[in-house]
Parts: sequence; C-alpha cells; structure tokens
Amino acid sequence: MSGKEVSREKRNTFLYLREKIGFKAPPKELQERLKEQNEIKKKILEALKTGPKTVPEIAKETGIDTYTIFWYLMTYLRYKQIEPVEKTDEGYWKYKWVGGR
Amino acid sequence: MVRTNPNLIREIKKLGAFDITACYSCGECTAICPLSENNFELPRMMIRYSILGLEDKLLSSPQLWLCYYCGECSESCPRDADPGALMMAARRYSIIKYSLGGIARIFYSKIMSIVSLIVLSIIAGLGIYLFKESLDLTRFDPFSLLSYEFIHTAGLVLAVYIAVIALLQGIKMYNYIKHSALEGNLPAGTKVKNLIKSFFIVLFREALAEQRYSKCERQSRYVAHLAIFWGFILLFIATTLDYLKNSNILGLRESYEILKAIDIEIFGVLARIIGIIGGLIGVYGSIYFIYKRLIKDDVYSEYSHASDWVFLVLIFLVILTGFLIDIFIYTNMFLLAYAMFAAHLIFAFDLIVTAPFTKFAHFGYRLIAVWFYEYQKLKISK
Amino acid sequence: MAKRIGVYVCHCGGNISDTVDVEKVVEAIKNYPGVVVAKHFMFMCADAGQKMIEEDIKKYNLDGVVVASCSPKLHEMTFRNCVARAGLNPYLFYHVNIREDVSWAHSDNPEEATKKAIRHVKAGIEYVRHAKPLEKIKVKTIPSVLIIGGGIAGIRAALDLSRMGVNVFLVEKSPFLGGRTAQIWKVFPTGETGKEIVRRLIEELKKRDNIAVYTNAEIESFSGFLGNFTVKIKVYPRYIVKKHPRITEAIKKCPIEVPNEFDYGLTKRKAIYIPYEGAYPDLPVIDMKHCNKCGECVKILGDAVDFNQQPQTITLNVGAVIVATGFDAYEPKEGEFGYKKFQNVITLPQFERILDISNNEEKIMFNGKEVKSIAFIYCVGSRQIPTGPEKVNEYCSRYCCSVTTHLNAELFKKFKDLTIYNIYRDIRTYGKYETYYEEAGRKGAVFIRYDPNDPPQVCAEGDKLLVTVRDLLTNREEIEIPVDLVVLVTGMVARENKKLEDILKLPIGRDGFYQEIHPKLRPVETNIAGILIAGTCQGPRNIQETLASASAAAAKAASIVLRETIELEPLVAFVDPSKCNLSKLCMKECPVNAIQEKEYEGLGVKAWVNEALCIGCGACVAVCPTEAIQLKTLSTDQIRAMIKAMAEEI
Amino acid sequence: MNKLACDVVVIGGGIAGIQASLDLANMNYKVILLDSGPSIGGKMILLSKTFPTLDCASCIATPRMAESTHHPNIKILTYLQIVSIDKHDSSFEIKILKKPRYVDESKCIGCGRCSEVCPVEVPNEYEGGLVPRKAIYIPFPNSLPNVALIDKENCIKCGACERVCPVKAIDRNQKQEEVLIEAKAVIIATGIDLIDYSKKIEYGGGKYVNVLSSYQFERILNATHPYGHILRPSDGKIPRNIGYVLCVGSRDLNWGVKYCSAVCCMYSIKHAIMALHHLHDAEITIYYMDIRTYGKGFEEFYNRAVKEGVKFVRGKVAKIEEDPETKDLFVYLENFDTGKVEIRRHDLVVLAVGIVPTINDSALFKAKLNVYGFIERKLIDVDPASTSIDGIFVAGTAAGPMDIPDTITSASAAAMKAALYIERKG
Repeated sequence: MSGKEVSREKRNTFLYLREKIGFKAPPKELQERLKEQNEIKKKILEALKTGPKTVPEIAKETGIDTYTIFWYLMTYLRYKQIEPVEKTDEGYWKYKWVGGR
Repeated sequence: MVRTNPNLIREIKKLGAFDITACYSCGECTAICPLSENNFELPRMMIRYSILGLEDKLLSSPQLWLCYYCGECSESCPRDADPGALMMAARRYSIIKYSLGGIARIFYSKIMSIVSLIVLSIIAGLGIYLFKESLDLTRFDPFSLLSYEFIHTAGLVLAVYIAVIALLQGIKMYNYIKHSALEGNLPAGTKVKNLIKSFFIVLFREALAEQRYSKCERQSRYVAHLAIFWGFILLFIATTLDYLKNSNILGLRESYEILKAIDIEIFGVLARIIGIIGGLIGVYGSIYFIYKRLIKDDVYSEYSHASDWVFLVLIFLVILTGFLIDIFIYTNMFLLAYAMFAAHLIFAFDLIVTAPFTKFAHFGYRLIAVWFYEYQKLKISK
Repeated sequence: MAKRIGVYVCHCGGNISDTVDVEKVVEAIKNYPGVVVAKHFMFMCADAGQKMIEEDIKKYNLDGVVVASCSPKLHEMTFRNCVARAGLNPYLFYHVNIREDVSWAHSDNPEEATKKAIRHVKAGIEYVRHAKPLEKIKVKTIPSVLIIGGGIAGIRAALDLSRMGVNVFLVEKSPFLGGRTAQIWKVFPTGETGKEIVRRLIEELKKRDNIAVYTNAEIESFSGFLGNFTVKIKVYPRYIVKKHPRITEAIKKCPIEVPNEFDYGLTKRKAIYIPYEGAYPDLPVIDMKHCNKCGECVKILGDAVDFNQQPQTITLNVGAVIVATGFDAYEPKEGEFGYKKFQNVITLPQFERILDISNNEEKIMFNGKEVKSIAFIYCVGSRQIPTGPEKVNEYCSRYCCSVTTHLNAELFKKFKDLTIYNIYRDIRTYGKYETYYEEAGRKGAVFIRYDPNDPPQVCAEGDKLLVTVRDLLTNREEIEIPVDLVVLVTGMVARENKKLEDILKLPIGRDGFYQEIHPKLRPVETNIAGILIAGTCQGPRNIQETLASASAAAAKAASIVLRETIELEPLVAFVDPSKCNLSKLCMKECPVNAIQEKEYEGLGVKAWVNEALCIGCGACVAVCPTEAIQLKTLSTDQIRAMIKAMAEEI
Repeated sequence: MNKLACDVVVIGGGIAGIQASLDLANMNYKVILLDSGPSIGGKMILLSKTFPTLDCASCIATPRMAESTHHPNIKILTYLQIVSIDKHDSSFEIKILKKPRYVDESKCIGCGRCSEVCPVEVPNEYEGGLVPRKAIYIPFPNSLPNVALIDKENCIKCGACERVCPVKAIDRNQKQEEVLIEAKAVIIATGIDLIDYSKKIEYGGGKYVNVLSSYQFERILNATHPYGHILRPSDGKIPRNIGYVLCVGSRDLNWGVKYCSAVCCMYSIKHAIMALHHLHDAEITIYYMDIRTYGKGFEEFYNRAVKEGVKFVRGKVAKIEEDPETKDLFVYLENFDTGKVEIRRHDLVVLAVGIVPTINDSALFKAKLNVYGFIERKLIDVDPASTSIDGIFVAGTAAGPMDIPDTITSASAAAMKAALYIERKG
C-alpha cells in the first residue's frame, strides 16, 4: 500500500467509525500517556539508529531511566524491530535496530 | 554436650512467653532485629535454649540483656510466636536465677509479690510510726516526722543493703557469662585498658543515653524509657540536694570555709527545679508505659506480667507522692504533706528494698551485659 | 494407480512465512510427480483455508492431501476432519510440520529453512503417495472391571464404578478388606480412627449388589486387551463356611497363639481369628499355616468349620483393571537408630497400633511403664543417601510429616504432661497440613533438625533411652535427649508383589512403585491400555490423595467400559503372512505381547497382530528379518520413499 | 437471552477444568466449560516447564486444550462473568454474562496483525507486566480460542486494527450477552492466584524493580521469553547472582496465609535449574526453611539441583534493601549454616510467592469455603471431591494448594463424582 492509500484508508476508517458508533475522543489521560510514550519511543529510536547500543548506553544518551528504556525496547523485540547482536563484558546486550522506518 | 530439659520452657511460659513454642526457627526475628549483631545474634538462639531447656546456655547469654524489646521481631514473626515476649520472660527467669537463693521468685508470683509488698509497706509504716517525732504543723519540716539521724541511718543501711546484694548478684551473673569474657590472649595491660574503656562506653552511651535502644524503629518507646530513667535519676539528685540543704553531713559545713560561703538555700531551689523536671519526665515515661499496657495496641504491650505492673505503678506512685508533698506544702496543707511524705517514704522503701529482685534489677544486669558486649567488641576489633 | 495429490502450504500469519519463503516452496514442489495442485495461504486452519482444500479435493478429484503448517498435535485432527468432509479417507492425508520444525527452529537462516521446508514437504508427498485408506479399529468392551487390592483405594474405586452400573470384581490377597487404613489410630483432618473410615466404606459396599468381593484370592493369569481381558483368580479357603453365634467363644478356645500381623506382632492372635472387631468379611478365618486341627473350634462351631475346603479357580471377563495393591511400611534394619536393639525403639505404624489398642486409657503404656516423653525420628527409610552400590530409597515418603505432626497434636490433646521431641530433616507439611505442624509446635512439641550425614544416635540409659543429635537449629550444638520411647517415622516402600507384576507386566519406576504413563497428565494410567493404578501402589500418599486417585482411576475405567465399543486409531502393525517366516523375533520384542501365532488359511501358522493390544511402537518392524511385519500408517516402503525424497538435491 | 443445556457445567478452564470436562465427555456427558478469561488453559499454560520432568508446560497442556475444543461433547465459553448459580430440585441454573471482545470470535483467525499496528502499549498481565502489550491483543501465543480482543479501557479508537484485519473481524458494536445454562451438576475448578506480595513492605515487591515474583521469573524463563534472554528488568543486565526467597506469604501468619502453598519449593528448584542451564556461570541461592519436595520424583529433583550447583541456604529472608545506584539488592537473613546474620548482595531477587484461591465470593458459589477461602470439602476422608452442596463438586486447586499431578487426579475424581451424581444409581 502506498502512503496515500494508507492515509485514505485511515480517513475511511475514521469516517466509518464516526458513522457507526459515533466517534468519541479517548479520555485525555490516555491521550497524554500515549503522547508521552511516543516521545520516549522516539528518543530511544533516535539513539538506536546511530548504531547498536546497550540499555545503559541509550540511557546515557537520552537521559531516560534504564528501566523505562528496557520496557519499551522489549516491545520492539516482540515485533522483531530490534535484535540483540552482541554481549558486553558488563553483561548487557547491544540491541540493533532492524525494523526499518 | 548438653541435656534437654522440658521444664525450662514450662517455667518461662509461666513468666510470659506463651506462644513461643510455635516458633519454627526461621530466623526472621534475628535478621530483622536492629540490635542483632555478629556474635550477638538475638533473639532466636535464646528461643532455642529456652525450648530445648538448655538453662546454663540461656543464663550465660549476655544477649538476653542486650534486647530492649523494640518488638520488631514480634511484629514480623510469621508464626505469631512473639519472640520479644520470650526475651522478656527469659529475663524475668534470669532475674530469679541470678537472685540470691532464688528469692526473686516471690516477686514474679502475683499473690506473693502483693503480699510481700504489703508486708514491706507495713514494716516501713511501722518504722515511721515507732520513730516518729512530734510533727511541726506550722511548717513542713521532714525532720519533725522522722529525725535526721533516723533518716540518715536508714538511708545508709538501705544503700549498703543494695550495694551488697547488687554486688553478690552481679558476681553471680558474671559467673554465668564469664566463660569467654576475659579469656583470649590479650596482654593483661590491654585487658585492663579495654575494661576501663568499655566501662566508660557503657556509662556514657548505655547507662546515660541508652544509645542502643535508639536503634529501634519506634522511637517513642525509647524516649519514654529514657524518660523514666532520667526522671528517676533527676529525682534522686533532687532528693539528695534537698537532703543536703537540710542536713549537715558529718559536720562538713562547719569544717570548711568554702562550704560555709555557699548559700544553703540554693540547694533547695535547685532541688525544686530538678525535682519538677525529673518528676514530669518520670511521670510522662511511666504514664506512657502504663497507657500502652492498658490499651495493648502493639505486640510489645500486648502481654503484661504482674511484675511489670508492680514496677510501673510503684515508680508512678513514688513520683506522684513526691509531687503531692510539694503541692501540699505550697497550699499550706502541712498535715497532708506529712502524710504524703510518709507514703512517699513507704513506696520508695518498697521500690528500693525489692529493687534487686524485681524488674528494677534489669538496669544492673543490662549494664553488666553491655559492658561485656562492648569489651568483646573491643577485643574483636583488635 | 498414480495418486493425484494436493499440497497446501500455510503462512501461519507470518509465523512460517517470515522465515520460510512459502512461494518458493510451492514453486519447488508444483511439478513434483503426483502433485496436481499446490497452493499457499495465510491461515490454512481458518474456515476459508479448509473450504479451499475441500473444494480442491472435489474439483481436482484428489486422492491425497499434504498440508504443511504447524505441529500435527495442534491441527492434524482439524485437517483430517476437513479431508473426510470432502469424502476422502482421512488417512490419505499427511501433516508436515514446517513451523516448530522449520521456521521457529531456523529463524536465523531463512534460506536453509526454505530448503528444509521443501524437503519436508516432498517427504510428505511421498508418504501420501504410498498411503492406503484405513479404518478405525473397533473393540467391543465388557462392562465390568477387576480391582486388585481391597484397601480403601480398591473399595473407593469399586463403589464409584458400581454406582455407575459397572460390575466390579474386587480381589484381595489377605482374608479381610480394609488394608492399612484400618491400622491407623487417628486420621487427619477429622481425627476419626482408621477403622471408622473403613467401616463407612464397607457399609456402602455391603449395599451394592454388583460388586463381587474375593478375599484370600490371587491373580493366576491374565490375557486379552483393552476392553476385553480374561483374568483367572484363585480363591483360597477360609475354612469357615458360615456365620455362627458362638464364634467369639471358639476363638477364645483356640490353643494356638501367633504374633498378630495386624498389630505388627505387638499382640498375639489365635489360629482362628478376626483381626479386629468389625473387620469385613465378618467371618473369621483359619490360618492353616499354624492350625494344628485340634478340633477345639469344631466342637463349638460344628459344621461352620470345613477343613476340607479347597482353593477355587474363577475366570473373570473384564473391560479394565485397576491395580490398588498399596504399600509396605519400611522395616528398619536391625540397629538402625537402635531398632530391635532396644525394646523401646519402635516404628510409627507400631506406635499407631499401641495407641489404638490402648485407646481408652489415660496414659500411654509401653511394656508396663508409662511413657512420658517421646522422640520421633523422621525420614527413616526415606530420603536415604546412597553410600555404596546398594539401592536406597531416595524418595520422600510424603505422608509421614503430616501424620506425625498431626499425631503430636492429638497426643497433646489426649495426654497430659507429655514431652515430645521431633528430630527431623525438613518438615514437609505441604498445603493445609502446615496447620498440624503449627499446632504441634504451639502445644509444646520440640523440633530438632538433624544433618543426614550426622544422624542422631540412640543409646540406652537405664531403662530409658538417650538420643544424641547435633541440632542444626542451635548452631550444631550436640544435645542429649532422655526419652522413654523412640518412634521411628518410617516411610512407605513398594510392596513385594513379583507374581502379580509378572502376570500383568506392570511397569515399575525407579523408586519401585508402579509407573504411570505420564506423571502429570495421565497419573492413573499405565502404558498397558486398560490397566489403571490407584492409591499407594503408585507412590506414597495420604488417605485423601489415595481416595482421589481411586476415583480418578474409576473415572478412567468407566470411560473405557461404559462405551459399547472403543474406537482406536489404526496406528498398529500388521503381518503379511506370505512373507512371514515365523522367526518370532517380533514376539520377543513386543512390549505389550500383542503378537501371537495364528493359522492362516493355506499359509500355515504365522505371526498375527492383535490390533487392540498393539501400541504402534514399531519395535517389531525393526527386528523382522523378512519385512513381513509393517506399521499400517508408516510402512517401510513409505519411510524409504520419504528419506529418498528428503535426500534429493534441491 | 440465550439458553443452553448440558449435563455438567465446569467453571474454570484451567487444566483441572479441562481434565474434568474431558473425562466427563469421554463418559458421554455433555459439558459446558466456562472461563472468565479470554482463553482457556489457566495457569498451567503460562508456565515454562513443569517439574520434576522438565517437560514444557504448553507442550503437554496445548494438546489437552485442543482436545477439549475439538471434543463433540464439550462446548467452551470464554470471557464471561458468572452472575448466579441456582440449584433447583434436580438441576442447576447458571446465569452468565458474556463480555464483548469487540472482535468476532468466529471470524478472527488469530494472525496478530492488529496488535502489531496498535499504537497503545500497556503492561502485559500475562507476562507479569514485564513487557507491554497492545490495546488489541491475543492473550498469549497458545491461547484458545486463538482470537484477539480489545481492551476497551485503553483503546483510543484509532481504527488501525480495523484497517489491517484481513477478515474484518473487528466489531465495535458487540454487546454483552446473557446466557442461561441448565445443567445437572457443577464442577468448580476456579484455581488460584498469587498472594499480594506488595503487602510485605520489608521485601519491597512492586517497589524495587529487580525484585520479581516467581510468576514473572517463570515468564522470563519461558520458551517465548519476553526478554529474549534471562535479563533483569531494571536495565536489561544478565543476572549473575540470583537470590531466591521461599515462603513469601506462605506459612506466614503475619501478613500472608497460614498454609503451605505446596508448589513453591518445587517450582523454585525448577527455576534454579533452568536458570543455571541458561546462565552457566551464574550463582543461584535459594533461601529456605524446609525444602518440601514431597511428591513422586521430587526429592530426586532436589538432589539433582544440589548436584548441579544450586546453593541452598537455610534462613528466612527478613528484609530486602535496594542499592539506589545499581539497583542491586541486599537480602538480610540469619544463615543457619554459620549462625550469623548475613547481608547478601544479588543482581536479582525472586520471591516464591504463595498461592491463594481465586474465588472468594462464597455467596455466588454457595458452597462453603474454609477459613482460607478454598472450597471446603465435606466428606474429605471418604470423598475428596465433595462440597457442602450436593451436585457441586470441586476440582484442582480451588480445594487447596496442589501440584499438577494432584490437580489432574482430583479433576478426574470430580468428574467421576459428577457423573455418579447425575446417574444416582443408589
């Protein structure tokens, strides 16, 4: 599907939903959380794109705590967008971005 | 090789460690205890000694006296076995065993302790009655109730009595715990040095500040305990000062110029101030514990032995009557003041005469144990 | 006739297609001999996928189907049913696993994975090419069940089956029912006596008219297969043929006294006896090993005694067998913790008997003296540590900790001023039994932990005993414990029953107990279809667990015998009599005795496979020198063709 | 309202419920199997391997699950709530409320495309919250039915899933649905949950990220590793030194339960062996009071762990503290081998959390519960499947803590009793 097609379909879905169930915006809290999530993910992604990194390395670069980074990294792993490539002496894996985008 | 004795735990249970046999030896109490240290682990080993009936082991454990019953062990005990109560009961047991001829046993039986207190009170009352002077009802003069000589002699006799018994019982305790106390290959000089050093550590950190108690999580108990102790000390000082004001010990005042120069009244003022402070904190401390033992809102107050009540109530009464004397003096109710003075003397007499055998004694035993402990620590650190 | 084969490769929503290039697979086998149609699809198991296969079978007139997808465990049945719906014999279908075996295993190497998938699919095509239509095997069942062992497990299973309308034959080796449970003083959690529990079960048993009880009986021979076994049992005589009002008197008169095995020799019984009041059947038995036929009892009982009674052999036909033969108590070696060296060292079962016998007394009496202090030593005969080549009981006997801590509590309840020491390794009061441990402790029982490498020593001190032990809970302090009685908490051991094991070919585990087929999912079944195990013959357990396993075995037995016929998958071997030279090698190899000799018309005696017994293991195929014996679902030709296809260059 | 009828209703689709259903179905009774969750399989399907044989849980549970879905005598209903259970003279009436999945069960093929595109990430409860899942998700890889559902709380209605669904299965108009089932007997197999271990403040469970529950560790060890490897949550480091605390909540009157949870010793040893196989040079220490390896082959398993190098230290852990820098942990205990109080450092600490019954609504079940909330077994010493109500039977861990073999046995026993109750021949 080309980008244009995707956006057209998105629009169609939206219209369809509005017609079918009467679109209600999701709760504000949820939206905000999502925004925050996306921001974190963006930062992680940026860090990863410059080469394979360990969790502490990403933390150092992004300033986000290691626990949060690790949590989100594991989603990427689930959908095979990253893969562990090498073990460091300190006992961390370097993760490499393979997910495109 | 030691032999088990099923009767020990039965005895200790009678003294307040009701549920301790539920203990399944997990060690949580020992690991959570803020006072537990290497080589001085408590309280689980004390539980084992009690349950197995290893009496000698129990009586020779200074750990018994290193415990302040913060209650954290009892609070976290997964079997609700109340290890803190065991420590308490085992201390009671030790007081009995360390006492001369086991006489302390009397004061750990509800009926016997009350009977003996009544007897002692009667003796004290009789003494006051027999030796009373003619009361000067126009003002409050303690010596118009009992002569200076009488109080002096009685005080001296009591002091000697306490000292002798404390010494004998202290030696008895020492004989139990000494097995490793002074051994080891330290040169004699170092030994003495360490002994003196640890003595001062004990005096300042433990006796005066109860520093170890402050490690407990609940600071309010520590404060109250310290309050009772310092209340008592201050009241003792106040009483002494007051006594000094009214007396002329061995005619010292006449013999020395410096002493003559001191305004004798300052003693009285000092005694008042110190007495009021001491009385107030003493009352706070004793009321705190009495209240806690009444409402039983935490594990360590849940169970109270008769001996705890007697001790607390006596302290409270001594302080209360002390206060009342002053109140009656200021309100010019001198007859009542004399009556209070008599009561004060009686309660104080009860407290002091029984001190080596009741809960009071824990002060002395604890100091010996802590001395031993500090000494050992010095030895290890060397 | 050349087969027309359809091949279907599944993406499994990316599970497969992410690694395996499914299009390439289809491309590679499209022109493979026999393949008429080859397709790939996102989800073959989805309705759309299944419909596609069905339509293709009709459209292309397929007579063979290969699906390459996930594990056959998951969807083989799905596709078999799908193929059958289209009118094709379901055994003309083969399921190739390219998910677990290929894509998941080789996700790091898609190229080789694709090649491997192609090889596997080709092998699947070869399988189908050589496959023959098969039918399920139908076996008629006999609606009755044989239960071996008359303890509570046997009785419980018998009652359950009987109430389901199944005829039950309950065979017990000893002269009375009730087994070990009747010997127990108090049973947790109710505190009832063991006899009481047995009595309640027996009361129910007496009401049933479709349970035949054979006591004093043994299995003589066993043959047949799932749903239809033939068992011969031998019933030994009681020598008492009917009830008589003066039986108690007769027993009293008997001059012979022998140790009573019911009380582990603690008491004596007569040659004519009932082990305890209320034992079932309530007919005494004469122990001919000891009876001297003095005739004292005959004088009283008259023709109720029949010394000429002979053993009887009875043939039973049953659909299933439940083995519930129970356990033996571990018998400590002489000198083990002072056992048999000192009179007052006894085992837990003996102690239970002492308590039971003196149930009405206010003191525990042993050898005429009051017992005021007891030491229990745990793990005697269980959790043994191997020291030499000799086999030891490495396992934990499971029930003893709960029983003993419960006993502690019961003793404290009943007797005053008792001192109890428990010298243990680990207290294993799992589940709710933990409360017994707690209660015992709270009531004052002392627990001392010993190191199995430094076990407690028992020696005498006057007429008392002295147990010396290093207590792991007290800094390994060496402790002396003076006690009146030492009770060895003995575990359960597998019962000696060689004859029965040989007759039934029962599988035996390393611990000596009977082995279930799968310890988790099939805990009451054995690898012999139709033979079930229940209770402690399978491993140590307590009464509740024994009863549950008995009911579970009954459920399994019921689901076998309540159906008129059983359908079995045709995963069995068959003999081509023309090739067979009767080497009998297959018979020797067969683990389930499914191969017998049979007269074939015109060919003479050859080997023959009893399909109901065969488990399709293929052991016989491997040893047959003439390839006369084959598996129906996987012939040697098929295997060869599959290997050849796999080995082909791609 | 939909009406269904059957011989036996089995409540709870864990391995006990599945086993009881299969046994009854094989005896030719019609069974309806209910599970409140979106998939059957219960706790067992989520385990990694099973003791003492170390065969993988899903390898042995999945075929059973599949068998029960394909069995002509079994009907499975999932994702529902039980409203009431009423007993009439000879039958039971069970009212249930089927919750909407917002995905058409009959259409969905479980491809997982929808969750791949869903932008919302929330903690995955099936992975113990260690990793995220999406707002539309398939519970776990082997779930049955293998269909997606939408977590309405977290869905932002972006429509991404509807766009990619190849079979157009998403149906936002689904409403909850009441179903009335008539049955002749009921089997309760509601299973267990973990004790809320955050109540033990001294252990810092839920506060210290490297203090895991045994369930979380089980997931980490699972073949479908949420982390891909054995790593610790605070920073993804490979743990070199794992501490394992037994009896967390079990045998603890203070904050937990009085009973022993019966399975923790074994699963902990299993975890230790598995972890040791993965992390060859790691040090694994199990802190215990009594090792309770009581079942068939269990003691042998324990001995094997000792031989393979798992350290066993006797002593109950009193508290755990976190190093705020490294997030390493310190455990405090009295070590019985030395008789000393020790503070030991670990990269990762696992709490062997005990188990509690899932059901606590005795009003709903009407069967009597014991003091611990498990179903009370009435005639325990002659009939361990019975409850206080005739016709209701109990299977598996709803009656008390037990391991898988005992659960299976008790489920078969309950099936037997239910069948007997329906037949009532004498």
